[in-house]
Amino acid sequence: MGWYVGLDVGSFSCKAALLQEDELVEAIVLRSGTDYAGTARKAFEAVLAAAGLERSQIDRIVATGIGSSRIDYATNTVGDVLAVARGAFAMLPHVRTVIDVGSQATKVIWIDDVGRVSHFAVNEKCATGSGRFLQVIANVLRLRLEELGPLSLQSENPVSFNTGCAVFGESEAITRVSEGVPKEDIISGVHHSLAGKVASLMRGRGVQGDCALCGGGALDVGLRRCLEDKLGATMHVPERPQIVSALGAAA
Amino acid sequence: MYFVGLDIGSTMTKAVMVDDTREIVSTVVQQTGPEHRRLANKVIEQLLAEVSVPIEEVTFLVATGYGRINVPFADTQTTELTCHAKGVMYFFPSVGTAIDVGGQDAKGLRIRDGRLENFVMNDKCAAGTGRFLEVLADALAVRLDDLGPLSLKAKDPVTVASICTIFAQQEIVSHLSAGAPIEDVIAGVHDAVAGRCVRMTRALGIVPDVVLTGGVAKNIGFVRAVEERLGEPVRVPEDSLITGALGAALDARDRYHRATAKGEVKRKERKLTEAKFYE
Amino acid sequence: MANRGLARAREIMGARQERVDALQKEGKKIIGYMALHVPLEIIDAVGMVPYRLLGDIREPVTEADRGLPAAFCPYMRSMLDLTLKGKLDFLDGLALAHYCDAQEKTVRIMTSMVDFPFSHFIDVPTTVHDYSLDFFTTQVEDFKKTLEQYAGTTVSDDRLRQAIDVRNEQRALVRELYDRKKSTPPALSGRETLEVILSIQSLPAEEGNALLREVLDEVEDRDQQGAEGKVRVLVWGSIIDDPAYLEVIESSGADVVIDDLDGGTRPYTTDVETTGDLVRQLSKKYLVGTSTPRTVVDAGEGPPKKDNIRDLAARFKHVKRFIDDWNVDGVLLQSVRYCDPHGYELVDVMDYMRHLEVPAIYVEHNYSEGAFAPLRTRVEAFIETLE
Amino acid sequence: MGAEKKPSAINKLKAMYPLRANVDESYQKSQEAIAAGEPAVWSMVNWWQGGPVMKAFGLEVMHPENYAAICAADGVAQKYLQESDAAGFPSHLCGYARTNYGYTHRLMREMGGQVPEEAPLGGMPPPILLVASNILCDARFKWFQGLGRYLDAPVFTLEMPTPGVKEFFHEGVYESCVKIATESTREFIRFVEKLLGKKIDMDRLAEIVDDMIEMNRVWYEVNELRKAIPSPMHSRHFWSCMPTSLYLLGDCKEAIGQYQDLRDELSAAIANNAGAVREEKYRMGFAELPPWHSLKFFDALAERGWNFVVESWAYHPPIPIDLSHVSDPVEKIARYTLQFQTGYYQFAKDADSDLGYMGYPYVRWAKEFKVDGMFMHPLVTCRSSSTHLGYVRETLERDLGVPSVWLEGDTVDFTLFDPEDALRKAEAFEDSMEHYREEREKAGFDW
Repeated sequence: MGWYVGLDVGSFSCKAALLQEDELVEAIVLRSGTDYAGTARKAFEAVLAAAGLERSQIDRIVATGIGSSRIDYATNTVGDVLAVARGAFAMLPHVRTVIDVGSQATKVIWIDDVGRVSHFAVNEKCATGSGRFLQVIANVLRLRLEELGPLSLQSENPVSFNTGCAVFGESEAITRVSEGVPKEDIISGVHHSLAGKVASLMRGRGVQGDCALCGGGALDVGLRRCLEDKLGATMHVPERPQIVSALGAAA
Repeated sequence: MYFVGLDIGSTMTKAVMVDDTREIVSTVVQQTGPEHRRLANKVIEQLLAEVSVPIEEVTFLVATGYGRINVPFADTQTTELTCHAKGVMYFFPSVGTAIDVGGQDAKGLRIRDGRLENFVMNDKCAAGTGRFLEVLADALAVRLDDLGPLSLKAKDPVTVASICTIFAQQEIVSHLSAGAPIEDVIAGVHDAVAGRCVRMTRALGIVPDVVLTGGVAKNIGFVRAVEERLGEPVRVPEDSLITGALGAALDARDRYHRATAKGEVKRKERKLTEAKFYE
Repeated sequence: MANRGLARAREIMGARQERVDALQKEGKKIIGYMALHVPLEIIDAVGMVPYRLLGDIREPVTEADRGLPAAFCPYMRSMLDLTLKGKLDFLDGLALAHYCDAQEKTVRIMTSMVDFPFSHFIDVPTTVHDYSLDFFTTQVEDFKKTLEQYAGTTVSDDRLRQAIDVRNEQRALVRELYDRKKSTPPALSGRETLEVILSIQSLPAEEGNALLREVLDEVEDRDQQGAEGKVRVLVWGSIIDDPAYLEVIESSGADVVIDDLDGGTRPYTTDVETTGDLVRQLSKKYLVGTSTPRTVVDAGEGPPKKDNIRDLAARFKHVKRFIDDWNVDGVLLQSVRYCDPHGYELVDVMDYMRHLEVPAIYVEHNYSEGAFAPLRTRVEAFIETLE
Repeated sequence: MGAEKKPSAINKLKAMYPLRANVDESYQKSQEAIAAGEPAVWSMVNWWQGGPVMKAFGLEVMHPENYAAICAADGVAQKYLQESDAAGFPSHLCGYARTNYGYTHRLMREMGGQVPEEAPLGGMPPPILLVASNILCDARFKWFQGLGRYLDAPVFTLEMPTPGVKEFFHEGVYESCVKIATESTREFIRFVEKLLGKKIDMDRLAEIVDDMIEMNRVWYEVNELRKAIPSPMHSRHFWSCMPTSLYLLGDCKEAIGQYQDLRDELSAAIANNAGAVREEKYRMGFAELPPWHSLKFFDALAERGWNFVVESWAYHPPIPIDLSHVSDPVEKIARYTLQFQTGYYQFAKDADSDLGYMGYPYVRWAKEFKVDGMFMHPLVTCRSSSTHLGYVRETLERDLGVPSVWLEGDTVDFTLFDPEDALRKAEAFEDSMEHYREEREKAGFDW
């Protein structure tokens, strides 16, 4: 029975997943500081400790994500698209479309009956197209990420942002607040704008089969609701959606 | 007679008063900042107070900057482009190209025989604006004013590949964690912003003298970066912040005299009331 | 049809398709065409109605990515987008021509991705040599033949001559309309002019002429008392097919008194001669007599040494005439981004404007509603420099 | 793309080197001739319409398109692009054109006609004649027109028609196309004769034309051999061998021999079942212009078993056509270039596609060359090589079950094409190719 570790070294958080063959045994999510490699090591050691394993007992360590090149002790690395696809398929074998909203990029991946990537689209150039936009706004509104969703659901009339830039969106949000616009309308506005970006990323293909939503963004019920409205499809969210890539890397 | 120009920018609100001889009588520069957005009138009050001129004695008042539409007590609005051109020409009659890097936008102005001939603008994306520097100064925990002096110490400036400000933020953080000296990172950031401003302005053709204005022009490191990118020396007015407001004041004077010439002078009953945003 | 004249024109612009829908119910066949080289007379002559296809600056482009890259003429992207959304399904056919690469390639993609009951592509040479005209004439003949087959009729010379006469009259009426804009202030605004032109381009020729006459009468006795002239500008460049675009310019303190645009003067500057071989005369008008930035009058015509200003003067003589006769203060050069013919032309036009010492600015836009705000800023600043 | 030095995963071909050498040699020759006082001509690639004529006149021809690519590879392009921007040319114009504008601005306005020191390969001296062509894209004649502000040289624009696909087969259309192409070429000859004050040698022209056609016939056979599995020749080799044909470099008779050697080498390779890459896992098509500046990235893909077996339609010779019955060399030229332009029209028409050139050939090739995936490289500032890619992608996927990977780049702005990113995407794209392999099987295709 082999032990496998997947490390998803992201810009916002680092995730480690420990598998025994294809069974998930342990997983952990740590906020990345400035030192990706350091955080990754902490996460790695944490999952080992939790399972009472020695480094020497691990048969394979696979790294993925923006900082994967910094993991010198990794057996090998795998691209983030494949990692997400593999992970999502392992957790939700019935899905054929996967939306991954991370803090660095948003990916849409269409997979076939055996979990292979048949098509994919990635948005990574501009923060307004990624989960990072949410973090930025949460930050200026002095809200914790997990507060965003519930608030957003209460929004009566979401604001529509005048700008296509996360930084300007930030100041716009501040001004709106100072003019008494309720926070929930601002957050819901961000959700709508982000959902719009995802939809345009899916243009031409749309949702095929069941659709999974993963990455940190999947924890946000507000975003989830917006996506479901915009795409007219149910979002299947795996348990602990942030670890999908880590699990996919290990699998 | 007094003429007032009010320039409401995203980060700074500036007001300048000139007399009929085009002499600058009074100047005020204040943080715009979210909570100050409605306080354009306070800036004017301060401007008047400094030279104890009552509002009634202001002959003509021109508002400019992106908040210009929201100034109820202005006689008229003039685009920031024209105002900047007029302001820049006041300081440097020989100007051919002006680059104004504001807090929320950047403009390139091509000036030919005392006229604004052509221009380009970026107000869509924070990259290439002063905002980029603010955000990154933040991330580096360096005071905005220290960026310049620090960057001059750079030995081997890093390359900032991300266009998006937010992602650039991460990029420089990882540059630092990879051990790059902060001066090199700052220099890299200056070069990135300079690169975008210059690239934008090149479309107009660069004609000397090149003048750099806006808050960022106070940053010596940035000025060097622009010169580097241009391969041209760059001139900076003593007070690089007020060119827009000054231009507006001069424009107020021009407009007033044009109106009188046409015999259609309408003095406005001026009351300082709040300017509102996002009606 | 309560409305007449300008009101009618605006009404038609508001719902361009309504009129042709009605015509279709009467059994008329509607042939969609794009600027600028499709000989409308032939469509008229077979008893069908040429309907000028326009993009939709207000409709977000969502489908076009299937067929066209993002960095591509946004006007053609809009055109393909509308096609893929089924908004051209009502057409009985398409008459297409090689205006520019973007259009030539887009229409190939359009007709490959969507089936139309009829479509014909007319290739347009780049130069105006005799052999170019010979070739274009065979292209036009082929178009005539194919359309005749589709219509199940053959067009006699008399029928074709009638059609030409009607269109010549239309071109004369449009020119008269522009003449009314020489006055200060102009008898009608740029917006109104564009509305009239775009609506007659979606009407049968005769009906269009009637509308033009109504408008001419209407502006005849327009009360211009006390009205003050504004800065007089000429607008040059790629297609403007939304009157709101000119509205932005005119509400920023300018009068658009004349233009060099596909949606403006370009189709109307010359007539078709009705002597001799009519198809060749048609071809001559639509190739040699229709100035587009893609048509090359290169030094091949002149002595093999070139003088740039002479070259520019030859290429842009019509622009000079406009500036002189319409007493133009400034020139607004505008183009959609990624337009090659106008993009390459730009610097030459700028050079020529400098030579003529006429102030000019260039404004590039992305053919979307978002283009209006920056356009206003630029125009305002430009006008301030002219005051 | 790691920096470690390892042997390229793409096998070398001996016969490739002489063909590739032609580029520098003929460039060298031109430079020397011009230095010795021969007039220079700047010409657009014109697919064998103007080329043989200029060769018969013995003119030294330089190709700004090609030279811009050289400037890009040499790293001086950026400087020229900035000059072009400063002159006011919109930044969305063809990157090659902008490079050329910047270069010419420098050459004429700053150096007074002397080649600037930074110009690679001795630069392009001021021309006495500009030869434009309207084949494939507007840029290729509008561009030269725009040089008028710098150069005191006449422009001649060659006419080659671009008829519609079904219209092409209407009565009389083909001959009318031949007529304009012939007349235009004839006018070109008259024009050059007038300019040089000397007559063209028609026998010489006839000889060149026949050699040119034979050379391209052999070159066509070479590419037919690439249909073999595994394919013996990689796109990188194609791009190295192509200029000799496309620019009519060197002596056509020699070139015929060089392409014959290549053909023989490939036949031999096929005989011992030797592919261009160590282990051919995926057979790839490439559209359109390659990322000249990062060709190494093809080695990295070769490591993964990607063999590029067909590419850039516009760089390929036309399907051979028998013109032995045509005696007039000028008419022969016209018919031959027209064959390049319309050679695939019949196939397109049968498939009810209106993209007879540029677009449809890829669909046909995907089938003939048994392509697993198409590598799409749209260029932001090169419309004509990008316009059709979306259509091709959709058609390949729908009709043949061949997926495409989409990687934006530019002719000169290298920052747009990111090889690292390309490799990341390649990894995931292999999944898609595996997926579609099964799809094709289910659909009863034979690859």
